[in-house]
Amino acid sequence: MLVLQAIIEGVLVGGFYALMAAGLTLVFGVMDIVNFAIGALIVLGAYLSYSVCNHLHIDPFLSLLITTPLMTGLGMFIYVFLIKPIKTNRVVMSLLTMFAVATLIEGILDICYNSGFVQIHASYINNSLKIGKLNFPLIYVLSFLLSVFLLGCLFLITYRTKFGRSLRASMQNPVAARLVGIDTDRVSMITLGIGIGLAAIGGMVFGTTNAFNASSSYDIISRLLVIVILGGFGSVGGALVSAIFMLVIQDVVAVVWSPVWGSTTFYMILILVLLVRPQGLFGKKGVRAQ
Amino acid sequence: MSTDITTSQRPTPPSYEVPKVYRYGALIVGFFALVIFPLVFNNPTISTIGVFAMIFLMAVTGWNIFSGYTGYIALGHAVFFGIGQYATAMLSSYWHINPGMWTFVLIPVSMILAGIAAIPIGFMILRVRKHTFIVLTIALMFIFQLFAYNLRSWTGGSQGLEVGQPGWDGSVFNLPYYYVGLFVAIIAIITSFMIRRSKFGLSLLAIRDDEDRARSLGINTTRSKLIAFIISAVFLGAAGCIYAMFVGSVYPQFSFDPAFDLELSIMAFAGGLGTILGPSLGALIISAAQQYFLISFGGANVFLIVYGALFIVILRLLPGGVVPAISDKWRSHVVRKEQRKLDAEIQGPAEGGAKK
Amino acid sequence: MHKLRLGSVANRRKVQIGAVLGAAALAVTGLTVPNAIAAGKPITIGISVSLSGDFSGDGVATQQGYKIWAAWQNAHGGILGRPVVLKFLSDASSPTQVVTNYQKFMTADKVDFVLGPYSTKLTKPASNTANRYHYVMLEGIGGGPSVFSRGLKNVFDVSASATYQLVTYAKWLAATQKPQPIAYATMDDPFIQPMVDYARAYLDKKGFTEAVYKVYPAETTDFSPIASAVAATGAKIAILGTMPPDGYAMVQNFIQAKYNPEQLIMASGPDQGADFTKSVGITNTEGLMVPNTWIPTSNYPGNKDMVAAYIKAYGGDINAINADVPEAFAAGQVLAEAVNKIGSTDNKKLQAYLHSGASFTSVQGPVQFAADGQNSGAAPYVFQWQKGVYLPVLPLGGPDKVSPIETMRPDWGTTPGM
Amino acid sequence: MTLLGVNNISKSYGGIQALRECTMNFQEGAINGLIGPNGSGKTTLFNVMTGYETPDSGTVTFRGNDITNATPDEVFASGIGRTFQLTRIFPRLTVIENVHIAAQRQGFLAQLRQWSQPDERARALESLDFVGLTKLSREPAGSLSYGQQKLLEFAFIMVAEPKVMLLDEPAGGVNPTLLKHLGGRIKELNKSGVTFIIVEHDMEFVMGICDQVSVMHQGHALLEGKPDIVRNDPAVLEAYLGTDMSEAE
Repeated sequence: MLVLQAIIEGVLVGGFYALMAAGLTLVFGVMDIVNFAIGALIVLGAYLSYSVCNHLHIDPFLSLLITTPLMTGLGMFIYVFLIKPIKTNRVVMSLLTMFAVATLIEGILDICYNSGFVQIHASYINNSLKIGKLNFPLIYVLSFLLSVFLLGCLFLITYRTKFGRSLRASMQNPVAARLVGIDTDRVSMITLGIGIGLAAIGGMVFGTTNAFNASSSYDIISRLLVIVILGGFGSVGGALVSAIFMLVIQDVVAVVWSPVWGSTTFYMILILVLLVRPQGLFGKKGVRAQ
Repeated sequence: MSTDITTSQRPTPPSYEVPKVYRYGALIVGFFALVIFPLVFNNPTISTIGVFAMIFLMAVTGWNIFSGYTGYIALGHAVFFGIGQYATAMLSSYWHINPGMWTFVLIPVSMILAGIAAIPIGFMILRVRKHTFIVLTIALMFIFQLFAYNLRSWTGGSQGLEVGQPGWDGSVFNLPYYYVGLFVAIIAIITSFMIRRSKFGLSLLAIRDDEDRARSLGINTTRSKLIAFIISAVFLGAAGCIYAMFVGSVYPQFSFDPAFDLELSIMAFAGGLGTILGPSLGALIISAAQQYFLISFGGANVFLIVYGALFIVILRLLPGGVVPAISDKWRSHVVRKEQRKLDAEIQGPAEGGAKK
Repeated sequence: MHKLRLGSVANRRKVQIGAVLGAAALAVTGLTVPNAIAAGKPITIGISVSLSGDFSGDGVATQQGYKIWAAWQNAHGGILGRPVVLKFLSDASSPTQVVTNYQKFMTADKVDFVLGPYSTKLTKPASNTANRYHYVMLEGIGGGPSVFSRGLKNVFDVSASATYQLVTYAKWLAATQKPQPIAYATMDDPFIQPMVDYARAYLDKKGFTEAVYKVYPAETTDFSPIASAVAATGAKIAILGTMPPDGYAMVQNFIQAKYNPEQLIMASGPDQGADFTKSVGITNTEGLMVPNTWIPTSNYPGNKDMVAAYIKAYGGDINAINADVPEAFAAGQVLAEAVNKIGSTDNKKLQAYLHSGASFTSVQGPVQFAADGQNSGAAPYVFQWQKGVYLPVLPLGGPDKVSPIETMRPDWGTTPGM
Repeated sequence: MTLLGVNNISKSYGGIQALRECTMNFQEGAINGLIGPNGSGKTTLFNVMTGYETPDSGTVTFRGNDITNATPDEVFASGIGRTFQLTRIFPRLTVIENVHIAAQRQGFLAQLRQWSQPDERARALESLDFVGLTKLSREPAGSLSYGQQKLLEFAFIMVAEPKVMLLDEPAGGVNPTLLKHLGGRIKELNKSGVTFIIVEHDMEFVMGICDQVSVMHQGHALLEGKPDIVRNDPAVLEAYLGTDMSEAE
């Protein structure tokens, strides 16, 4: 029963981690950028929701209507002013740039919010649905549904729209995409916007389920990275599967053995998987350079 | 192969490199500056910063031998830094080494252990490339951190371990660490230099530019990468050892710290990734500046903001790093000179003829 | 006038938290009647605080505690009649920077004294460095047992030893309750885990069984499996080794898991004042217990002033004060008392005197140092949230009046949500 | 005498059969041309011969030794050098460093010696002279024009003194002057004993330079012979003009 409960929790929380990872993997796939700032951006999203909820006294989910566009704008701004000008060694330079952005955000949040722990509140946060002997924490259920909904939207956008076509083209072959008239700059800008907009949503859920301060980002980033790697770069579905897989493993090991070995087990599985499939579970095998 | 072209036909291309006089001159001046530095600035605060700068100097130089030369950006070298620290802490108590000069014996031991650890790790992670490699190294570092937490009978878990402190007087306490650090750092730089000018080093650079092509040209890329990986791990082990001795306590959280690797890569980038002295310069400037900045501007949390902003500016202005920027400057200087000479030749045949 | 000055202090903290000068800090405690005004060459004290990084939450509280102490001390004649000036440096939660910071205090600034940073992990390297220059390091917030097992003679912890903090509760439990299963979960941390382990060993001996014992890593962000594991045992008593943010998440997860313990004690979390009540919701705090080294309403010297000064400077109410504040305050108090007694700023004399077995008083109660530097004079308190008020409930028969312990009736199992 | 040969090689990617039981022999001392329509498997064959791909079945022999499963570096060390359709040089290294990479050295200790030993340096400069790039020897290779990069690639294969050079579309994107230059160089090297296998679409170039031409079609060898004969063979014409152009290369 306990294991079953752990599996359910793993799936629910996994959905929420997948949401946070989706932006990361998308940005990876389209732009070759390791968005190291994702942790800090999620915390920023959490703080924004916290402030909006406190000042306007509205539901955290409603606050997304304000924070998501804001963060999307921020993402586009970051692209235009920081990422686009990078000419050489993009992979590493953009990683370092995003790290600098993360530092900057952490510093600003530290000063604005004074590093005490805060948490976003709503009347139903502590509720849970009880079915038989199993518990479904309401907030996780809601965030899971939201995640699935958003990931679905993302899927539709990628596979059913014109923008999605350009996006996939830029992912597979940026040079060719440019040749056929796709404005890859615009695609990249929008992608980073979406990626960071998703961080706003992830941040809201993070903020309702965890007490956080400006330095909370460190615990998030490593997990998101391994989720994205395991799922395969650029694969949103892969991120969902691997996030759920990771959380389930972690939770089950924590319950039947010990929480300290939960994440270790997961990391070891990751290494084993990568030894067999370096491109991750759902990543496309890189086209062999001729 | 036979060609009938004689050497006389061969026009000597101009050298775009900064002349040896300047390069070696700067090197010698730099060396003496580092040697006399703690004697001139004998305040222990400054020499403490000096010790940390030396630790970073050897670490970055080691890191650059692998990541800079091969272009594989490793963000998990804290693994070897941590192994050096834990080796030092565990062995100093296991062998009952009295805190003092003898503790320095652990430096070569830590280097060897880090090198040995690098062999299986290298085998595992060098199979993948690009992003996967970067993230795999990070993941590996977290695994080691978790092991340090979980194998508590050896590592002390979250309680950490201690390294005994010698009872030296505060006024000279830092000096042995500084000079031993400088010595190891110089060995690292010399190693880096020897590698850069060796055939082996050239093969590493070839891997950086196009690994598959390098393989097709008869380079055993797997072996080359692994050897570079081991050499770089060795210097990280030394850095960890000196760090553990100097700070005196070892914790999983600080020994296997993701920020450490980011710092290394920032230093290497600021100085010039893949150059011999760029990363060293980056290490000296950034590690010292960072610490000095914190102690001068005190308990301010604006630190993060200024640090982040400064970093963005550096990345924007000097994307290649300081050292490549200097050689680029020199290069364009040479090119301009060439151009002027050429202009003069084209414009002045009449005068030339008159002189004949 | 006061308000104006206060504003400037607050701004300074926000804009460039630097060294707070004694004169400016004096304004904070303008409400107390000064016994004597400190004058002459200031006594400088260097402290490294974690204003960014992992420990920044507590780092800020630590700094507040020290600042309030300095202002209070100056209003009460300073040290040796001289004003106290604190010098702060931020260490960004890094041991490297801690070493450099204390090095600077002792060798470049040549401060008269140093006080400890936040956390056991940073206190260790800091005290090593202090020892090198024969400085005494008094501290209140870095008392993991491993700090004192190294044979250093210069570190002193003014707070009750970490190891024993849960023992007050364990003793009470053994004395009043029938042996029964207890659920344990603790963070893997050098300060927290020994607390839980010591209490657990004690209770094991008294015949209490372990329903579950889980150690979880410090970087855990998802507590649901741990909470479920605890909830599944249905144990009536749960002892948790939590740090502030985990404690909040744990309560929340218990509610979601509809776990109904009768007694729930956490190593830390419920003692975090407003941070805690705001995070878990005031109604959910009912019956939660936490060991602490300090009573907010205590009559120990300086306590009332400290509380008033804190509220005046940083707002909130008496329950909003983070436990780091009195811990830092107490370290300063003991320093001042000892130095005034020996009449000299000589650290060697100070060290000898602190080791002499002399006893001191602080906002947290009596302080007396054992040979290893831990405080053997204090008996840790246990607090319980009762109807939104944070009340001391243990030890019985101590100098302070305590309220009776309530059995928790959180009803988390039936009424979903508050 | 056959120097390099493939016997019954098959290779497929997913559903696409790139090579089907392809058998081909290349004679020592000749300049062999390898032609065929797009998708006929020329590059795949090159990849198989140089160790980049392992065939599903069949063998590759070089001087009578089986090298079917050798890795690219082993193949190269045994004396088979190749260029790529899209040039693959080392853009951030200087031209002269590029040339030094391929110069072989035995043993690890030798690897640790300075890369520009005087004799190697002389050889490297010689090969740069040979293709006329000496003036640019200190430039980063990435700053060279496309044609110059082709020559550089040619030069650094040459410096390793391979027995066979496999050139994948050496003429593509090279201007006529450079191409003439390159043709001359190939002939010159061939006189000194180097065997060539050239994949090329530029028929004029192939017919002008090759002693022997092999034609591939749909993954197997169609025909082998002198240029004149091949040029006029109806089967070849059909292969080129025929309908099967669906496979993408």
